[in-house]
Amino acid sequence: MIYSRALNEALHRALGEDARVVVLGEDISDPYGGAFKVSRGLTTAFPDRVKTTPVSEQAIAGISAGLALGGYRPIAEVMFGDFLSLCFDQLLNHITKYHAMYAGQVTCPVMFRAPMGGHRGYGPTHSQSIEKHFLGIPHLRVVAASPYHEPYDAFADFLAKDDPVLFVEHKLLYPKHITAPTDGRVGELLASHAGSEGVLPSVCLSLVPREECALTIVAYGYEALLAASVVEKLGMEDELFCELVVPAQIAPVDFAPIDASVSATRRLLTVEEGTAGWSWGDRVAASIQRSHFGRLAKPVEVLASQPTVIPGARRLEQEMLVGAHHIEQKIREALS
Amino acid sequence: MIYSRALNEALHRALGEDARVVVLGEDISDPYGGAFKVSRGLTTAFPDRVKTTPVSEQAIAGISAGLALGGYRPIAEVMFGDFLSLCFDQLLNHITKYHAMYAGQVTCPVMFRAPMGGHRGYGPTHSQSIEKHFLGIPHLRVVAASPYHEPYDAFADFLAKDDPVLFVEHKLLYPKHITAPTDGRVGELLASHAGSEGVLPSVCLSLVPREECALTIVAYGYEALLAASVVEKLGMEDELFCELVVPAQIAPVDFAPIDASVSATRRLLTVEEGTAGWSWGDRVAASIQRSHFGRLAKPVEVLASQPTVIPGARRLEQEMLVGAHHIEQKIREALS
Amino acid sequence: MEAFQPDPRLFGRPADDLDARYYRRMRFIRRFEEKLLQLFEEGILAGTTHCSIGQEADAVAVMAHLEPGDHAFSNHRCHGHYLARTGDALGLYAEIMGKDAGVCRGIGGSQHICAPGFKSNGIQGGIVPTAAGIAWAQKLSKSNDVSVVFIGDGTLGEGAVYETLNIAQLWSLPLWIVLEDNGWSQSTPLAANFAGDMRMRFEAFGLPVSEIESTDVKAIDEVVAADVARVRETRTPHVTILHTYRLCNHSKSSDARPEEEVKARWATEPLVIHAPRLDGGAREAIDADVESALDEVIEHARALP
Amino acid sequence: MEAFQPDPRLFGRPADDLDARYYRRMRFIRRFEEKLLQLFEEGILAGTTHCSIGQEADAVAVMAHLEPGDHAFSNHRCHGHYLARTGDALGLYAEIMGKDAGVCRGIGGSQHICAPGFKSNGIQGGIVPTAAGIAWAQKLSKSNDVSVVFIGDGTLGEGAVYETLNIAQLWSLPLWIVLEDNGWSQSTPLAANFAGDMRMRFEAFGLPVSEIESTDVKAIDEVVAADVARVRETRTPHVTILHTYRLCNHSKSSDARPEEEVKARWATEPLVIHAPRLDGGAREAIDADVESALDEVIEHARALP
Ligand SMILES: Cc1ncc(C[n+]2csc(CCOP(=O)(O)OP(=O)(O)O)c2C)c(N)n1
Ligand SMILES: Cc1ncc(C[n+]2csc(CCOP(=O)(O)OP(=O)(O)O)c2C)c(N)n1
Ligand SMILES: [Mg+2]
Ligand SMILES: [Mg+2]
Repeated sequence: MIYSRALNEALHRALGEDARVVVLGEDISDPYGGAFKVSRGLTTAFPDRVKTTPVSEQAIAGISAGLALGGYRPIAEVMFGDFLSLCFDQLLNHITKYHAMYAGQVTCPVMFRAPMGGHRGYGPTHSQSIEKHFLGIPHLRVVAASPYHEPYDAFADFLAKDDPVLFVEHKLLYPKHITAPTDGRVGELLASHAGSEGVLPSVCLSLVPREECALTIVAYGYEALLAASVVEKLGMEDELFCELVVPAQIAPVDFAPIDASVSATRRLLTVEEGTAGWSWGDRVAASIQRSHFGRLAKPVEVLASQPTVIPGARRLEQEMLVGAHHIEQKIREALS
Repeated sequence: MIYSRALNEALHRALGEDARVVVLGEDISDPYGGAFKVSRGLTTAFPDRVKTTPVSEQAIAGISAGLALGGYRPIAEVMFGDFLSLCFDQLLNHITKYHAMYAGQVTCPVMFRAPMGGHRGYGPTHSQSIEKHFLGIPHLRVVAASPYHEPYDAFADFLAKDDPVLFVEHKLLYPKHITAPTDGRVGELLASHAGSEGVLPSVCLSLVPREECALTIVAYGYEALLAASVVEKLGMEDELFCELVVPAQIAPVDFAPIDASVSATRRLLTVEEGTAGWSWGDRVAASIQRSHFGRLAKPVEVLASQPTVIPGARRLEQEMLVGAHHIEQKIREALS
Repeated sequence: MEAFQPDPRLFGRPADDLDARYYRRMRFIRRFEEKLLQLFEEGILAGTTHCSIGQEADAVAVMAHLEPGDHAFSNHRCHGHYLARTGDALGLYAEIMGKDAGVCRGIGGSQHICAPGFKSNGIQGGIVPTAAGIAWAQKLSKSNDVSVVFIGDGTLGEGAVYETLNIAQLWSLPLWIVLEDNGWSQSTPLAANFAGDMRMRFEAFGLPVSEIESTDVKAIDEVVAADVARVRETRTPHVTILHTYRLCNHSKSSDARPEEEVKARWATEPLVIHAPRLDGGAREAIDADVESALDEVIEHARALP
Repeated sequence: MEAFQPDPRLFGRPADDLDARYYRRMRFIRRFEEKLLQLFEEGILAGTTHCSIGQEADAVAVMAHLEPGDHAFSNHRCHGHYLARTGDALGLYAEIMGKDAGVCRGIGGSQHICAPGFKSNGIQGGIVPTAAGIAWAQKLSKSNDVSVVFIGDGTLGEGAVYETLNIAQLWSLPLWIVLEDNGWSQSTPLAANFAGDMRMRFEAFGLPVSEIESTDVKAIDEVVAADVARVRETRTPHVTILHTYRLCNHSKSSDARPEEEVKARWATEPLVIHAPRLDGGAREAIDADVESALDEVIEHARALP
């Protein structure tokens, strides 16, 4: 099933199974069903608990906060993740603060769904992956949609816990089929789940067993898909073997599966589509250089997009955003 | 001269010398002169170009953007840095984008002055150091007030270049005397300037020459002051010698002075007051582990505050925010 | 709302008549804050705090009409609102003192207070959509509770407020906005912060508005009683504008308002207006009650770990 | 403003009478966008784009009254505004095609356009304070330039707009807000997005408002001519509400509006209204001019690297 469809079904299911779930966002009413159609059918099926909102991102976030404090489980669709910038105050100074600031008297479990990412020529304000600015907000969990994880699991995780969650959905995943590991494989790749208790598991992918891999790659979202294709290609064509670790939860980082892989490979490359500089991978590198000090064969490499605006022109966008060719080049460097 | 006074004089000077400078912010009119009195006298001396604003952070940022596009040099005072969260969209999707997005046709040189930091019992929404979320916004320069740097230099740097700047002022610096290096010293410490061409220089402080130091510390803002006191104490009392590098510009990082120091000491500790996780030091660590791979005696250590809300109670705040005792402990660990 | 039992010396007894009860509660808030400022003077307290001296009538009148299931949201100037809602002097003193027995265990401090049915935050305007969200929750739950949020005149500068007005009206949320216009925003007079017409700011979104310029708790009581009843019954939003005045400084330090202006307002502060309705003996008894109760509370709070 | 010389076949000649000039410019914008949508169909273009088919009269009338030093701010639906301001068809086609010769070298793309005296951005409402900032710059510079910003009805949801209204009025900025109310915000009808009274949304801040429901460029012209003159002379803000209709989809893909509703509006679109004022021959000549000029431009643009 393609990702956007699975997401839509997951929303239907969450609303159906849990009466606390409320969905709100811009232009989500039927028949339109949201800019990416992920919310199709929801206002029809659950008219009381699903509401299209005015173009008011601060209020969407703040109203969600109130709903959550009031015992509900709001899932807010932010039309483009780029607009999360307008929710930043609500996230930083309200939603993620209430629980700790009020000494545990309340919880504020809001989930934001935010379509991020480029490669579609949408230009500077509709193509970004701005999650890096939200990583490290104390008490915020950030989860990334992935081609190897069922979206419902992210909702179930949100509904089972009591924290706010930012769910980052790369737009290019929407039309892609979900290929969660089955029988220990994803296509040609060996696949397994790994991770710490209570955290959404990471998926580990490799052509050969970990012990034969010379490099660990961690990548999330759409970049995980690109990285997997490169891992497969380089393994098949050049016998360059890597293990790819694809987390669902990207903040806080679950280091267990990364540690385990790096212990075997002694090399690490992080890959993300956000711009370089205080990016997701910087945190991973800062931690791994410490926990694996003296045991790495190479320094940790962080691959991220160029720190500038994302051009509208596809030819410029391709140079600027991390693509498969950039990943391939980095892998070759790391293994050279 | 104490920092807030020097800052006030620097603003007077900038307004006086450069007719492009405009100052705006909440409650900055005389006689009040701003919540921290840094803007005292400005509305009286320059009534046309200094304006107190309504409580409207988004508009303050956006209007500043327009002024800058119109050829002026706005310096916006954000009453508490915590409220920069409300300027986030203007900073990310407008101010820092205009130049690159419009292919260089315009510049948008806005400066935000943001009092940050805790240790004063102001509680969860008035004590934060949230600059970490703004580090890595492409095309944004972040500069931190420091006890060893004259504030006017930051303004001069802003006026001489064409980029937006976030100027982070730790509140506890306001009543402190500025002790810029004179005759190669700051008090008991040897002091020198270092840095790349065109970047505000870092200040390097140590009790003994670099070659005799076993650890490099990088710290900015108020934490630099704390770190300096610990460096002095440990050197005097225990002959544990460190070199402290205090940058003015914290993003993009000028790695040259850090590199030079670490080349000698082979150990690095970063110190900041912001919360841990995707913090300033993570970026420094990610870079240094790479550029000094195989030459470090210890992994890079990142010291930041606990990733939670900042309590109002002083006794709780002291446990949570990085203080001198935390720095001392980390140094001792690094040198053990 | 948990059954916190306020001290009758501070909050009154069921048998009290309304005049006495309102006097007592206003006096309680007034003396609570005056003593708080004294504690600051003595260096017992850290940080800063925003007192509501002169505005006690608003808090007392509004909170008198809330039911346990209702939800009140406040701002930086929250002591009066909190005390009028809960009567919990010890929890608030202890909180501001940073004690573990504080209502938020010392984490929230003066501006960030929570109790069942009450919340405040220090970011102007940002809690207004939250209040609307609770109102929506109340509506979804088919209760007849309401959500009330206090804002100040200066907070009309914040965009989040307008985003919320639109949605509250559009979705018919039981949101009651109480605007305390004290003419000043920190050091800035209304005229330097505000353009246009205050009432129209809300009417433009279709919200009905009541408005009163008074520090008389009974006059305010009459207005707010009708307003909250309207919200409760119609499940639609309403705005009440209370034109009032703040007699203390904005926060701990001076806010540079003209001395003469402030002085003149002491002649019409809520206690001065309301006190003559009680006979001298009754008043003195209440004053003595409040004094002894608060002193006990402070002693208790100071002794806490 | 740099002296870009638009093609007279698209923009008209000084000698042209007003009816002809307005017809030509509206026709130019209409055909520019229709051809643009065709290029998308052909797969020549990436991304998405927001056309203004049906709203050309607004752009043409407003821009006709701007001086070189004035500054116009637009939004996602910026082609008409840009073309009416500059006449630069090649720059915009090349931009949307992602060519280096594009007005922003292909970086901005369809929504993020800049030329001397013109800027647009894709974040709803966020450019409104920027427009106010330029207005303040104009005022500080003691010019008699004005700053005009276009917003849509949906954008009235954004808080930044209200923060700016207050300040623009408070500080008397020469800011002209042109609200194009086309009744829809993407897929959402006004009634599902908007509570209260549109005119009052501005009047509540003290801003004077003119309002017209029309797609007749001459009727609109009359209103906006007076409005811009007022802003220019008084150096104070003004709001013009243009009730109009969008005939094309919100963006490239369908926006699920009722077909019947859209169809009915084709009967009153600006060209239908205005065309009869020209005699048939003149009209055909203009149509032919526009067609050949645009086809040349497209050919040129497509051949660019
Ligand atoms: C978002 C935000 N901006 C600015 C402030 C600083 N601040 C605290 S109170 C205040 C004035 C508020 O005035 P008003 O709303 O009239 O309430 P009053 O203080 O008069 O009760 C300001 C500007 C803040 N706390 N939050
Ligand atoms: C901050 C922000 N929120 C949401 C969007 C997505 N969006 C683009 S156009 C639009 C509708 C705008 O409607 P309106 O203001 O009426 O302008 P129109 O499209 O009708 O011209 C929306 C919601 C955006 N671009 N920016
Ligand atoms: Mg006030
Ligand atoms: Mg519209």
